[in-house]
Amino acid sequence: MLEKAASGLGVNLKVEYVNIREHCAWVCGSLKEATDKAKLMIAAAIEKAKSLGKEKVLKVKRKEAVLVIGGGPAGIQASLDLASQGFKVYLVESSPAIGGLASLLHRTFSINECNCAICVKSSKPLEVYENPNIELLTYCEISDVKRYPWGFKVKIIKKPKYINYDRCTNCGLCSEKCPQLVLNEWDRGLSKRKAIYIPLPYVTPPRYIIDPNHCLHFTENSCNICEEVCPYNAIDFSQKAKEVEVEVGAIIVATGSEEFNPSTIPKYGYGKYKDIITQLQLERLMDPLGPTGGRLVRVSDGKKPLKIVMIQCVGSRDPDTNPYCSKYCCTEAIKNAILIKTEYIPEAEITILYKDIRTYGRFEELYIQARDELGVKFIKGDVVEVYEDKSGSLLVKYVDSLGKTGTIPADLVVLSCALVPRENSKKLAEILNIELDEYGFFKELDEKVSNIETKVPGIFICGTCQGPKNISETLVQASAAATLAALYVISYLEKKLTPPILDEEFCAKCGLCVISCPYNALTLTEKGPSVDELLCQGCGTCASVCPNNAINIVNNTNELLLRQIKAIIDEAKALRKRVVIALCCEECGHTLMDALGFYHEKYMSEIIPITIPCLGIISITHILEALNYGADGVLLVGCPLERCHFELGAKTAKYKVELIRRVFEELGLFPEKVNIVNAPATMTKRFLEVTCKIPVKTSSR
Amino acid sequence: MKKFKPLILAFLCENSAYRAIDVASMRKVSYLESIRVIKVPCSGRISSTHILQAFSNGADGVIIFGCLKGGCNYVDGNLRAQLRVKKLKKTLDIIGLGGERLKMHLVGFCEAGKILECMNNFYMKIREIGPNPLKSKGGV
Amino acid sequence: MKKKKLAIVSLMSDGGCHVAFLDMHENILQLLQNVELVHSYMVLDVRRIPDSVDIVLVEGGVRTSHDVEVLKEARRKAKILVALGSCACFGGIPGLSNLFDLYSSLKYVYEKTPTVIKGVIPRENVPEVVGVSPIFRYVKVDFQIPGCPPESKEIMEIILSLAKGEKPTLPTKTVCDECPLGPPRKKPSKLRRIFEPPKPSTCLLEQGYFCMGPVTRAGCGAKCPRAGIPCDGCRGPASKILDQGAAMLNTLATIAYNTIKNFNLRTYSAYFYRYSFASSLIEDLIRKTKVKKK
Amino acid sequence: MSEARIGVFICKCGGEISNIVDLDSLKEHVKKIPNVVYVEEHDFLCFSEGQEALKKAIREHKLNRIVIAACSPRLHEITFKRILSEEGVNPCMLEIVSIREQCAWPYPDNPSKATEKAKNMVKTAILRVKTLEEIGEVTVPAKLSVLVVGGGIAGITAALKLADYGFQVYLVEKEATLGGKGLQLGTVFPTEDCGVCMVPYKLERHRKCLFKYVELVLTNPRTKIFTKSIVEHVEGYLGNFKVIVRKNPTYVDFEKCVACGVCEEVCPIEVSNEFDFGLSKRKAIYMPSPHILPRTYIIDEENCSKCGECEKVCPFNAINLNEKLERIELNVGAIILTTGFREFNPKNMYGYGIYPDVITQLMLARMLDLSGPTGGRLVRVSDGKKPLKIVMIQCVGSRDPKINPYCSSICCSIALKHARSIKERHPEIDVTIVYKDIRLMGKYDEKYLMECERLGVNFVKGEVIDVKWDPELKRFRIKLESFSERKCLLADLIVLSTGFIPSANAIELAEVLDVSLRRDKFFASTHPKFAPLETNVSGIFVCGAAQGPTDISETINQALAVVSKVAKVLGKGEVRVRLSKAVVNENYCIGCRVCEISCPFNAAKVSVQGISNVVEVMCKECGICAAECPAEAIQLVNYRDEQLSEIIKGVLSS
Repeated sequence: MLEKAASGLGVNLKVEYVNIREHCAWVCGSLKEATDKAKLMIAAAIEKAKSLGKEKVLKVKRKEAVLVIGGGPAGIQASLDLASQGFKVYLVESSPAIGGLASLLHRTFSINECNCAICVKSSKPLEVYENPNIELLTYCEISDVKRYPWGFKVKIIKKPKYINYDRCTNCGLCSEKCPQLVLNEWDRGLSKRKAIYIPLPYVTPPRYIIDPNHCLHFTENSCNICEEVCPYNAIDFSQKAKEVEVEVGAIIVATGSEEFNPSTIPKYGYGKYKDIITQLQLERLMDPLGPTGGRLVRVSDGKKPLKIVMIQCVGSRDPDTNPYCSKYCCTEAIKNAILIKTEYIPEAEITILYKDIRTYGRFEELYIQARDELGVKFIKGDVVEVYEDKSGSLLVKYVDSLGKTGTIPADLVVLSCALVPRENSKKLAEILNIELDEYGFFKELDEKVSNIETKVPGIFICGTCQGPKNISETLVQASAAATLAALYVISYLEKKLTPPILDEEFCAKCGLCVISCPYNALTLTEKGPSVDELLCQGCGTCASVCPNNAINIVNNTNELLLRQIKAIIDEAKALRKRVVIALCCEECGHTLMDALGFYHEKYMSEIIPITIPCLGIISITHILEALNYGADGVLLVGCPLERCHFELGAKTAKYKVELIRRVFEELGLFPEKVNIVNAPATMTKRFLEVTCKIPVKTSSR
Repeated sequence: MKKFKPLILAFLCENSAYRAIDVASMRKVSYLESIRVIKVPCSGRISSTHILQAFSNGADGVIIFGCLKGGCNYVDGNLRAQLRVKKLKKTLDIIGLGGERLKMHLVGFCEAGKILECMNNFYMKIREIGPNPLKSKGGV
Repeated sequence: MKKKKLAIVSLMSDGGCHVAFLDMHENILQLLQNVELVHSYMVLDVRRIPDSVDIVLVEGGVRTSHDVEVLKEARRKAKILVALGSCACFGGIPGLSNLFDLYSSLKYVYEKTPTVIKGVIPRENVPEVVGVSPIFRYVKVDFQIPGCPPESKEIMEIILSLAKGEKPTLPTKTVCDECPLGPPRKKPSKLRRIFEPPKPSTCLLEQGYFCMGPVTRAGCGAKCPRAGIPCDGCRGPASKILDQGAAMLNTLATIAYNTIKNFNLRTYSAYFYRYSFASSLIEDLIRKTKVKKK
Repeated sequence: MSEARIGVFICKCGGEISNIVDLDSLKEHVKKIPNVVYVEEHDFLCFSEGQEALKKAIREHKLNRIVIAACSPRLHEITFKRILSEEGVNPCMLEIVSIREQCAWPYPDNPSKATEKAKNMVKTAILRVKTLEEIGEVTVPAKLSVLVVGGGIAGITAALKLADYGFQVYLVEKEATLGGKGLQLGTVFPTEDCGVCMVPYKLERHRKCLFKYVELVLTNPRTKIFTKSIVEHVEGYLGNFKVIVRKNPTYVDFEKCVACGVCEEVCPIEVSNEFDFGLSKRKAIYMPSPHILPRTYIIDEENCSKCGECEKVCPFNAINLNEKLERIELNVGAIILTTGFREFNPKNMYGYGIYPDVITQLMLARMLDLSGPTGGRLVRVSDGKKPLKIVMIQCVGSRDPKINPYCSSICCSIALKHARSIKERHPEIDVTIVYKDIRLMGKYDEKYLMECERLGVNFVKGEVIDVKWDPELKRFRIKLESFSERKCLLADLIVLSTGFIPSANAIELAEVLDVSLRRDKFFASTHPKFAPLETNVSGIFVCGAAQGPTDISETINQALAVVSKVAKVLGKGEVRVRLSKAVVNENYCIGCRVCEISCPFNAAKVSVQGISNVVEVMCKECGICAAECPAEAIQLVNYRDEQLSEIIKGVLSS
């Protein structure tokens, strides 16, 4: 506030605060102690204020356009939200049609009812198609992304569709005459399609496309039938891949996920027996526009299945494959069971083998309906094996939760498979410089409070590419991503730059800073590391790791820190006071010290806090120097290990403390003088637990 | 006697049934030529008057398609229409037209097959029932 | 121009630095055109340090009271006093004996070394043995030429510029600057010992060797890493490093905290303070603590 | 309005249509229909040649209504609409008949049937296009301000983001402080963050502490906070709501209070602290938790004797015990409901309320909170001893058709979080969770379960039948049924994982706002799947736990998503509405209120004069009112009764 007032007067005032109420008055035993502590803190602050330089502020207007990668429900919703707010949107989809996995669904589950999937399959995609603010780029791939202060420059490769979209009228003559027949991946292999095809009858955009991997024109260089037969001359074999470049202010990644391939687990027998299918295949079978025209039949012989067994958690909640829970599959299975019972084969016997039924929220009502009204049988247990007996009928062998083994005969076995990350997500993550989590989904900034942002400002994730979720959660997350992206692009990039400054004379280009930067903000050039000022968060890890002190954070140099420490100790010596230097990170550490004040918790008045951006900036040398200069102890106060606001700061600091304590032990010194508190801001108790063990002979009072 | 060819009026909700028919037509299937189709924003828009008007103008049957339960764009328009149809059927019974000349189905967007099947069945049924008695009485 | 007088004084040392000085080959002729060697126990038979010498190179650290005397004498007689080699600059490898108390060191050397049979600690006519320390703790040092041994070429250049009255400079950067293996591309994933052969042209630190390159002063041309041997830090800390070992520990803590979390070194000091222990902050701390205890 | 001049364009589609449908007879048939002034066939209407021909015909024949008989509108509707608007014809004056898909393709062998059908279809279209009215647009000015009701995690997130968008935000909170339930949690699953670290603010640098952003919410010029306030009255519609907020006296001016605590020292009244569920004591002037927002002392009216001691000692004159109730009128463009949830009160269930050692998870959270009343010590409420056997009972008040049929979603995670935390601190304590199904929501939550299993938490699937205190053993005896076997567990402390129910004032608020509630009294959204955040009143949104139990990350997502929806409707200060809405003929209206009752979106309102009136902004063009209106006074533009009946007559007449 003061800073603002000063700049209004045209004075560039730099302010260093000393919080003597919370840090001194409220936490010390006596007036004298408090006063002394305040003196010490002010000494350090003066030292800091002396060297505060002017901060550079970068101000750039971002580009008011957004790139959305992935045309599933998430990508569509995000695009529509952004477009309706007036932003230009580029929607890039790798397949020829938008709609994503959801376009394969027959019905979606909803509270109390089973809805038709129209919105995700057709009306929303159509809205996208018709929206003038959205540029739809289907059958495209992202090849390169470059960062600029105003946003991103994205290179997109448009794969050739070999069809002139302006001329194709979707008549289908070409497909009729095409001689090449292949399995239709859109129907999950349940039907065949031609090499020139339309993925699903209701897709957007409603145009045919040629699959060059199977088209005889390309594979054998022989066939031209479709070109000859097309009355509109819409087929153009000469199309080549094109590269386009777009400039956007933000990127939303919504690439979605895939169904787990159950053939990798032999016990389920998928791939071995024809009548074992996945839930998504079941959706296709029930879809009136699907391969069987909406008749639910066995794949092998076309008969009505009367005994249906659904197996849950295939490829999820399984430490061998995917330990996470896929969330949607319980409700999905129950929804399909209800549909079969009410609309397809009411006489069917349906058994669901489950670990836990996770119909959370109001989906519970579907579970009750299936179990109590429709008589769907639920068995808690694990599948041992699915096999065929001599007569050729399928049997599911299982162990229930009491340890009893049982078998159920089945006409049709449906596997509720996990959602798994898409194959190409790793490549995309590399292009975008974002991270994948341990399962291969895109990693969010924080799983609890910001599961949309990523480590790169301006790149957001939503939908199932972030983790499994159902459609409504996906849509909510997509709208939320749209909010964040919109706010991001309308805002100016206004950043106080606290990037490291390099002293070329001392830089040996050893690259340690580059590999240790948690934000990948540094790259090694011939002159030494160069900083991407946008990515840099000013945590100071590079300054700490640089052995030769060649790189330093503006206003938080190593030298300054040492001077501050020395100033405190000098002042303490003058006051004949003992002193423990407490280095507190600006986040949890400083807040924790504040909290101690708010609670009026008394602690040793010898503890003098110095605020630093992150514990990562501390190096072992600082600790040694402080002790060497006469401090009675060094205390590091920072975030919990896994929850450092700068990724690695707390962890490395903890390890530094451990290392130096080990060295001290070896040398017979005083490991107990170096301590670290890793606690969130409210855990004042943890602070007190640690500090009460610091051996400081009581100061002269 | 010349084979009776019923004249049927179908009201299609533009959010589900109308679009479903459109999509299905890509597969080269469509409804019978003697069914006349009117699209409405919501099945809830169709009032009893319209239905009665159709009969008085010579329709042999009226069939209405609305969205699935819970899928209505307008919360419960489809259910209101269903209720209306139920009441009107009784009225038709009373006035002698016969409630079976009026039918309502709730269908999903993907269920074009079902829609066409319903239309066909209805057509066959009306053919069994015979022509709209109002016509012969010259009520039209 | 009058030739400057040059003397080389040896304290506790193995003469290696002296040899390094002589290792200039024919360059020595060029040197002798500018300076006159007046004292060197290896090549001249001049027992006492002549009075008023322009440049005195002091080889070796301080170990005994005799060393202290000689050093003080050299300082008195010298216009410029230069510490030659890591022992003189930082205490060198002998500095590690400061980790143990004097008696046990003596006992080990004179009684328990495998080559000694029925050894006794000499007690007569022996100057008092003190803790190993670099010479700057006793006298003002004008310049340091680090290295174990120092680079002959560097010695020559420095003497020449001193002789000309210029202020010589040492490289400010670290060994990595000269290392042909290039920077690490990622954090080390496992630790390796030196007997495991390294991959060619990959940073040794990245491969998991404790290479002291990042914390050691450049100037040697990164000989060891070039040969696939991790740097052991013989040239002491680079200009802005306060404490070589601590800097290395710090580096490891940051880039390899996951890898060495559960790794227990037998001795940290010998790994990270091989040459600079006697001048490290940590040794300071030890000394101060001992003083307090007394 | 000028006379209808209809142009009919028939596409041959390169033979696809013309080979089957007899276009000549179709043309003849069409020409006879009144108002048709132009009929022609073209080879490819969608190609540039066809488009040019279309333009030319429109110009030459001054056509103002167009019927195109070609392929499905899905394919080229956009193109044709563009052409119309280029030629100055209102693009809604267009009907496309898909005679290729509907007529030519299904009857490849029966051209007469195809032609007959085509005739009928084109006729229908002509009849329809003839009656079409031009649809205008109105722009209604919208207030660029938003009212957020509720100051929990969702409310704060939404308010901050809306302020970033540039909206003026009014945050109304019924309690004296902000923060909602988040403050009481101690830690949250699965990250074990402290509960106050919950609102992300800056994009540039991720800092998450709500506590740190006290100033941001309080000092942002675009956010105004009303604590201890409730929404009393609302009228108006999207873009222009008039809201009356009743601001109850807080007695302490939070802008002046520096939280020094002097007042607390002098306050003579001491009562048990409900924030800690009675585990601690507080004064009548107190601060529930040091982390509250705004950081101020609050006065508990019920217990305060108004002795005035605090007023005297306050060094900053922040206390004014004579403060009066205020009513504030606000004008806002949209309203967001984030009233959250409250814990179900399991009174008399499993001995809750009878035995002090039967507690709820939220109470356990206070106990486990290191900065809570017991400093993280786990105690039995009755005697302060450490419990050795803890039994947690899941699904108390949820998944129970008699009480609440829904699953509260987050109680399993909460139980696991607490079980893990207890086991880690005291491995000797025996923790058993009696559950129906373990339901976890987050992608990392499954690790929690594994962790709990590793730490030795016992899981028993079953239902508790009875809880009894055994005075001999000094322990509870819990009878339960698991896989149709009877079991008995002993416990020192019973923790009930209670479900979540809507906030206490939800019903009242719903009445004030005229927003519909679900059966379970959470706010209802128009479409649970595709519009989960919109209520039936346009301009009123709901997010967070106010629409059903959700966890924190979902709550934050919803709050962010709702901001996008608000930005969408309020736009740049005006709401644009196409006037294809319901209209009322005042001469016919009898003020029977049928339209008011039947409108799903509360758009129709009968005025004091007894005349119905439709708010254009709120109407979503379904026509339900028109169907229900007994006087036929309310009509939907372009689907008016006369329009429909003309079409009905027309199509049935050939």
